[in-house]
Amino acid sequence: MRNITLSQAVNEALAEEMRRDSSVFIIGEDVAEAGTPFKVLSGLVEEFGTARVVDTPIAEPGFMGLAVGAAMTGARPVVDLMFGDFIFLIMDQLCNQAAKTHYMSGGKLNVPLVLRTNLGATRRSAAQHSQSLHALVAHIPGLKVALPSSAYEAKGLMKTAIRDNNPVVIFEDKLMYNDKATVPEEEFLIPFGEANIKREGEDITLIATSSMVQVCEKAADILAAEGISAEVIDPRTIVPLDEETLLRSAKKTSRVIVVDEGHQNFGITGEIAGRINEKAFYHLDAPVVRMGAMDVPVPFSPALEDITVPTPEAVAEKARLLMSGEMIHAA
Amino acid sequence: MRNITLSQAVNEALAEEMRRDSSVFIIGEDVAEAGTPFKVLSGLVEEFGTARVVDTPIAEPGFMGLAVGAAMTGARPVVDLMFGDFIFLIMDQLCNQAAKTHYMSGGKLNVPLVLRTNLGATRRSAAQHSQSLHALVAHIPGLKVALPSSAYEAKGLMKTAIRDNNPVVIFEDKLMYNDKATVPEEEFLIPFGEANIKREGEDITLIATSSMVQVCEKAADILAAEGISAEVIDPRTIVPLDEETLLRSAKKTSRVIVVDEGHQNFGITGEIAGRINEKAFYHLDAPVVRMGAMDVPVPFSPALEDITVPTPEAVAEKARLLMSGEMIHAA
Amino acid sequence: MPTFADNGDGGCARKILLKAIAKALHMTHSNADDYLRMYRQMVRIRTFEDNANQLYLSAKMPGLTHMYSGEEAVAVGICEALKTSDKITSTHRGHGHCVAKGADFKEMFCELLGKEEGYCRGKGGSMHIADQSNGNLGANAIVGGSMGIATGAAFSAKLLGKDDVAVCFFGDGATAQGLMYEVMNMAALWKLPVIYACENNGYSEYTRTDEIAAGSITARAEAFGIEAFQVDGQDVLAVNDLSQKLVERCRKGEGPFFIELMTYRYHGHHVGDINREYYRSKSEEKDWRENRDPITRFRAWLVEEGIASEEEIEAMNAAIKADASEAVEYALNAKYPDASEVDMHVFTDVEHALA
Amino acid sequence: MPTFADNGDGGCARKILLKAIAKALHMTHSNADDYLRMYRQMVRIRTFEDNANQLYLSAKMPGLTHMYSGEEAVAVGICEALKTSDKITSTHRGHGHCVAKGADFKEMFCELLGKEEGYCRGKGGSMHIADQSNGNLGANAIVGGSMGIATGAAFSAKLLGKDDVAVCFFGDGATAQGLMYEVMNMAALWKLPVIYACENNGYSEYTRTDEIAAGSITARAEAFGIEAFQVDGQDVLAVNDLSQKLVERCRKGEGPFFIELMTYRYHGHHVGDINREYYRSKSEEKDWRENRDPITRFRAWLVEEGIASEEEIEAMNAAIKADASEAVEYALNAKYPDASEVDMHVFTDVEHALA
Ligand SMILES: Cc1ncc(C[n+]2csc(CCOP(=O)(O)OP(=O)(O)O)c2C)c(N)n1
Ligand SMILES: Cc1ncc(C[n+]2csc(CCOP(=O)(O)OP(=O)(O)O)c2C)c(N)n1
Ligand SMILES: [Mg+2]
Ligand SMILES: [Mg+2]
Repeated sequence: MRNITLSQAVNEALAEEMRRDSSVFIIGEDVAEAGTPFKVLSGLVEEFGTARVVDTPIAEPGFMGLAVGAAMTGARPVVDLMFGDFIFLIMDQLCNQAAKTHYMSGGKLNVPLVLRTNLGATRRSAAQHSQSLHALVAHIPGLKVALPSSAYEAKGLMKTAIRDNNPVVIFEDKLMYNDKATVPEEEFLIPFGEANIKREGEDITLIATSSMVQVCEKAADILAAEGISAEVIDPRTIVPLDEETLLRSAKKTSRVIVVDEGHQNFGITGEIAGRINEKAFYHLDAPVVRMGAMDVPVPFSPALEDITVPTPEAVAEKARLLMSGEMIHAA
Repeated sequence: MRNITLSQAVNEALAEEMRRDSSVFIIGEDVAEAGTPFKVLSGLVEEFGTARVVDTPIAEPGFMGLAVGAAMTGARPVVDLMFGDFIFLIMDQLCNQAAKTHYMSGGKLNVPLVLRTNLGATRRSAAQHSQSLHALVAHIPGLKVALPSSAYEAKGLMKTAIRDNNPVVIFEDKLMYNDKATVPEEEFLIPFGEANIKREGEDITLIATSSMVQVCEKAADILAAEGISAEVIDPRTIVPLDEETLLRSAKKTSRVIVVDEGHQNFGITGEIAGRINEKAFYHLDAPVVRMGAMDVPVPFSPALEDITVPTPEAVAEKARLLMSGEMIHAA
Repeated sequence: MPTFADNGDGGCARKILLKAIAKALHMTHSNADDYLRMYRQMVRIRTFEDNANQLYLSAKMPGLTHMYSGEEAVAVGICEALKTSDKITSTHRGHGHCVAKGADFKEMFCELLGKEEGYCRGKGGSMHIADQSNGNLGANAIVGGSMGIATGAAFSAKLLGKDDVAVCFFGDGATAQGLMYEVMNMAALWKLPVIYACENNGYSEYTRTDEIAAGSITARAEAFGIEAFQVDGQDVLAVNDLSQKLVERCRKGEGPFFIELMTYRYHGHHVGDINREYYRSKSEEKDWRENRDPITRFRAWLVEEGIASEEEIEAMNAAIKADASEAVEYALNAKYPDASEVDMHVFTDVEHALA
Repeated sequence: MPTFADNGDGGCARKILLKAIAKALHMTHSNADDYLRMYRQMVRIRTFEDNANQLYLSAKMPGLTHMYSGEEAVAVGICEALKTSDKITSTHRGHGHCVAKGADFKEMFCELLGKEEGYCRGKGGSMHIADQSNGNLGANAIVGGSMGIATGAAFSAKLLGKDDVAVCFFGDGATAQGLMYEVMNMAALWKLPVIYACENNGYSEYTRTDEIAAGSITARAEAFGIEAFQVDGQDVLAVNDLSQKLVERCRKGEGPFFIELMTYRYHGHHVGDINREYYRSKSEEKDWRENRDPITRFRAWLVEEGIASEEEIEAMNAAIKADASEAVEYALNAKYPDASEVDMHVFTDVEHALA
C-alpha cells in the first residue's frame, strides 16, 4: 500500500478507466496541456491525446450539452467543471436533459456521463468560487451523487461512476487535492450506496459528508479525550443513500449530528435528519442536530469566511450539548 | 368582497404596482399582446405599453441577466418565466448574480427583482414542464421565496414582492390560475414570513405549501368526518419561514405531516421536518412525516402522472396512521 | 450565402428550377422510388397530424401538442438524405421529424396517448417522443435544449470512428438561445459532422421572427466560420438536394453546416392556439396553404414528370389514411402502463427506484 | 469592419497615425489635462497591480488575483470617455476597470485584503470589487456573467429616461459564453445604449484564443446587426477616440456597439501562474512588454508633443507610487470586519439574516 494525494487518485482512476474503455473521454476547460488549474489531470493528454482529453471554450452549458449527446450515442464523457459554482450554468443540460432522458424515453436511451466538479470554502475565493452545491443535484431524480472524502474514495467512486450507465455527479473537495491517503495499488471500486463507518463509537453518531468527514473525525478525537465515544459515518454517495447503515447507527447511539458543507437551509442535513427522525424516532434520545454551512453567500474576508463552515470544535460543542441533555431544555 | 381568479389577482397586483411605481416593468416571453400562454397578463400592455411590458426572444438566461442589471440601476423588473422548469436555465443569473450581489458588494448594490414562475404537475405536460423546483431556490442565501396558495395570497404576496428590495421568487401553481377566491377590493399586502393558519385543529398539524394547501384542506375534511381534527398551515413564504407558527402548532397537536409538491428527496419537506424535529422534539408523539412528490421525473401518461403527487386521500391515510400510533411500530 | 429561396413569382420560374434540380438528381439518384418515398413520407406526416389534432379536439389526447403540418418538406427532405444510424434531435414540434426518420404510426399514437406500447412507454408523450432504433434522439420541450445533444452525437461519431452525421432540428425562435452559439463554436473548431437545421416558420409562439431576431440568422453561423445556406423549406427536392450534398460533405469531415429552411406552420402554435388573428392574419395563412403547400406542389411535379399518376397518388393517400386510422384505433384501445412502472427507468440499473 | 489595429511596423507609420489622431482630438478636446489624466490613470493601474502582486508574493493577500498590467489603455481609453453616472461591468481581471472608473486606492487595497473599509466591506475581494459610487457595478467571477447586467443597465437607462451608457468589459474567452449572443440580440432589437468591450488579450487562462474561438469575433456581433470595431488596445488615444464617438452615438440612441480591443496581459492568468512557457513563450511576452507597452508609448508621445516634460512625468509616477504605498500600508493595518458582519447584507431589510 502507498499513500497518494486525492489529485493523484482521481488521475489514476481516469487513466485506468480510459485504458480499459476507449469510449471514455474527458471534456472541459484547460483539461489538456494545463491539466486543469488544480493540475489534477496532468499527464493524461500525453497518454490519451487531444481527441480524448478535450479542451473546450469557456462554454459550460455547451460542453455539458455536447457530453449528454455523446453519452446518448455510445461515448462515456467525463465532464470537468472547473468550479462547483458553475453548476448553475449547466443545470438545464444536467437536470432537464441528462437526468430525465432515460426515464422520458421509457428506458431506451442512456446517459452514461460523469460530471466531476468540486465543493468547499475557506480558500479565499469568495461567493462565486466556494459553494458546495450538491444538495441541488441530489434533489433531481435521475442523478447519482458521490462525495468522496479522501483519496481512497475519490479513486474508487470515480471508477464506479465511469462504469455506471447513469449520469453521476462527483463533487471533490477542492481543499483536499493535496491530502494523502492510503490507496491500494491493485484495482478496486467502491459501490454506490454503501456508507463507510469511518470510526466506530457508542454514544453519538456523527454523519459527515466530503470535507466534513475530516472535521468530524477531529471532533471525535476531541470528544474521545472527554470520554465521549463518537461514531463517524460517511455516506459516500448521497444518491443512492445508505439509509440502513445510518439508521442502524442512530438506533445504536440514539444521538445524531449531521454535518455537511452545503448551506444548511433546504440542504443535505435536512433530508438526512428528516429520514432518521422519521425512521428511528422512538430510538432517539434527542433530536437529530443539523450543522451545515452558514446560510450566507461565502464572504471573501478570511475573518468572515472561516466562521461560515462547521469546525471540529463546533461539532464537539454540539455533541457535548446533546450528551448533556441541554438540547432538551432548548427545545 | 368579490371572488376573482388567481390569474386576475396576479394581474391586478401587477397593474396596481405598475401604476404606483413607474420603475416597475415586466419582461419575458409573449408577455405583451399574448399576455402569456396562461393569459395571466392580458391587458397590461394596453395600459402600460411595450416599454414596460417587454416581449423577449426565447433567451431566459439573457433576459434574466438583463433584469439583474436593470434592478441594480434603478428599475424594478418582474421577470416572467413561462414554466418553472426553465429555472434551470437561469440559475447562474439568479443564484450567482442576483442572490449574491447585495452581499458581495457589502450592502452597496441592491437587486429589487421579482421572478414570477410556476410549479405543479398533473397537467399532462411531462417531465420538462411539470416540475416544482422551489427547493433549489430556497437553498440559496439571498433569495426570498413565496408560494401563494390562492388568489388572495397571489395578490398580496406579489405586491409585497414588488416592493421588496431583494430578489424574490414567486412560484404560482399553474393548475390554480382559474381557481377563484375572495380577494378584497381595497389594497392589501401580505407580509413575508407570516404563515397562515388556514384551518384550526387539535389533533394533527398539516403543513402544506402552494398546491398542497387545497389538498390538505380536503384531507382535513375527510379526517373531520372521522373525528380527527386537523390544523392546516400554509407558510406562504418558505424564505423567510415562519418557524414560530409552525412550532407552536406542532407543540399543540404533537403530530405533524409536511406536504409539498416538490420532489421529496432533498426538498422542502426535509427542511421543515428537520426544524420541527429539532425544535419541538420533546413535544412530538410521533415523527414528523414528509410527503413530497414522488422522486421520479414527471411522467406524461395520466395513468402514471396522477400517482406522483400527494392526494387528499393519501394525506388522510398518513394522518390516520399517525393518529393510530402505527408509525411507532413501523419505526 | 447561396440562396435556394422561393422567389415568389407564383410558380413559373420555380417549375423551371424544379425541373433543373430534378434532372440533376436523376443523374445521381435515378430511381423514382426515392421521389415516391418522399411524397409518401410527407403525406404520412400530414395525416399523422390531422389525426393527432382530431384526437385533441375530441378530448381523447392528454395535454397539448404542436402540429408540424405545412413543414413536411423540411423533415422529409433532410431525413431522406440520412441513413438509419445517422442521428437527429427534434423539438416540441417533433412528430414530423419522428415520422420522417422512420417511426411507425402505432408506437407514435400510443405514445401521444400515454400508452405502454408507445415509443417511450407513455412516459414521454408528444414533447419527448424519441425513437432510438431509427436514430431519433428525441423531441425536446426545452426550446434549443437539444443543440448540445446533436453536437455531442456528432462528437461521438468522430471519436468512435463512425461515419454517422447528426442533424439538429430547431425553430427560428431557438436561435435566441445562447447554447446554439456555444456549440456552433465547438462544432466549427473541431469540424464535427453536424448540420444545424433551422426551421424558420416565421413565428416563435405568438411572436413574429423579426421581432425577436436581430440581424441575419445565417450570418450568425457564418461568423463562426460555418457555411450557411437558406433554402425554400416548401420544396422537398431543393431541401433534399442540399441535404444530400451537405451530409456527404459531413461524412468527409467538411462539416459542420447550417441551413435556414423557410417554412410555415398551418396550425396555431399548439393545438389550443385557435384565435390567433392578433398575431397573424388569416390571409397570410391562406396564402401559404394554397400557394406554397409542399405536398400539393410535389404531387403536381410527380404527375407532370410522369413519376406517378393521379390514381396512384390517390391510392397512396388512401392507404396512408387507413394506416393512420387503424393505428389511432389501436392506440385508443391499448393499455396504459401499469402503475408499477412509475418508478422504473429512473436509473438504468435499478428496477424500481423507490422500492 | 473598420480597423484600428496596430500594423506592427515598429513605430513609424504608427507615429504618423498617432499624430493625425492627436490633431483630430485637439480640435474637439483641446485640453492637455485630458491626456495627462489618461496617462496618470494608466500609471495608477500599473502601480496598483505591482503592489497587489507584491502583496500576493509576500503572502499578505488572501486568495489569488488576476493582474491587468499591459491592458491599461483599454480601461482608461474607454472609461475616460464616460461620465461618473455611466455604468460599467467588470471581470475577474477587474482592478484596471475599477481604477479607471474613478476608484480610490485605499478602499481598493482594503477590499483586496478583506478589510472592513474595503469597497465591499471585505465581502467581495478582488473578484467582486464594485464601486457603485462611480458606476462600477462590479467585477464578476463568472466569465461572461456580467453581460446581462451591463445590458440591463442600458435597458434601465432607456426605461427611466436617463442618458447613461453602459460598457460591458469582458475577455476574448468570454465570447464563448452563449449569454453574450442572447443579450446582444436584445440590445440590437431594442437599440440599447450599451458597448460590448472585448479585451482580446490572446488567451483565456492557459489556452490561445484561436484554439477556442472559431471564425471572427467582430463578425459575430455584426451578424446581430451591431456595428463592430477592432482597435489597437495598446493605444490609449485610439481607444479613447473611438470610445468617445461610440458613447456619443449611444446617447443619441444609435447603440449598441461592439469593440474588440487587441491587447495583452503581462503576468500569468493569475498571480500564481508562474511557469507558463507551455502555453506561451517568454519572447512573445518580451515583445509586447518592450515594443507595445501602452504607458511607454503614450509617455513618449506626451513628451514629444510637449504636453509634459520627462521631469513632470517622473514626478507624477513618483507621486502615484507614494500614494499606492501609503494605501497599502493603510490597508495592511486596517481592521477586518467584525465577525457579526458575516450575516449582514444577505438581505437589504434584515440586519442579521441568522439572528
Ligand atoms: C427554454 C424554453 N423557453 C420557452 C419555451 C416555451 N415555448 C415552447 S415552443 C416556443 C416557441 C418556439 O419557437 P420556434 O423555435 O420558432 O419553434 P416553432 O414553435 O415555431 O416550431 C416557446 C417559446 C420552451 N418550451 N422552452
Ligand atoms: C463560467 C466560468 N467558467 C470558467 C471560469 C474560470 N476562468 C476564470 S478566468 C478564465 C479565462 C477567461 O479568459 P478571458 O475571458 O479571455 O479573460 P482574461 O483572463 O484573458 O482577461 C477562466 C476560464 C470562470 N471563472 N467562470
Ligand atoms: Mg418558429
Ligand atoms: Mg483573454
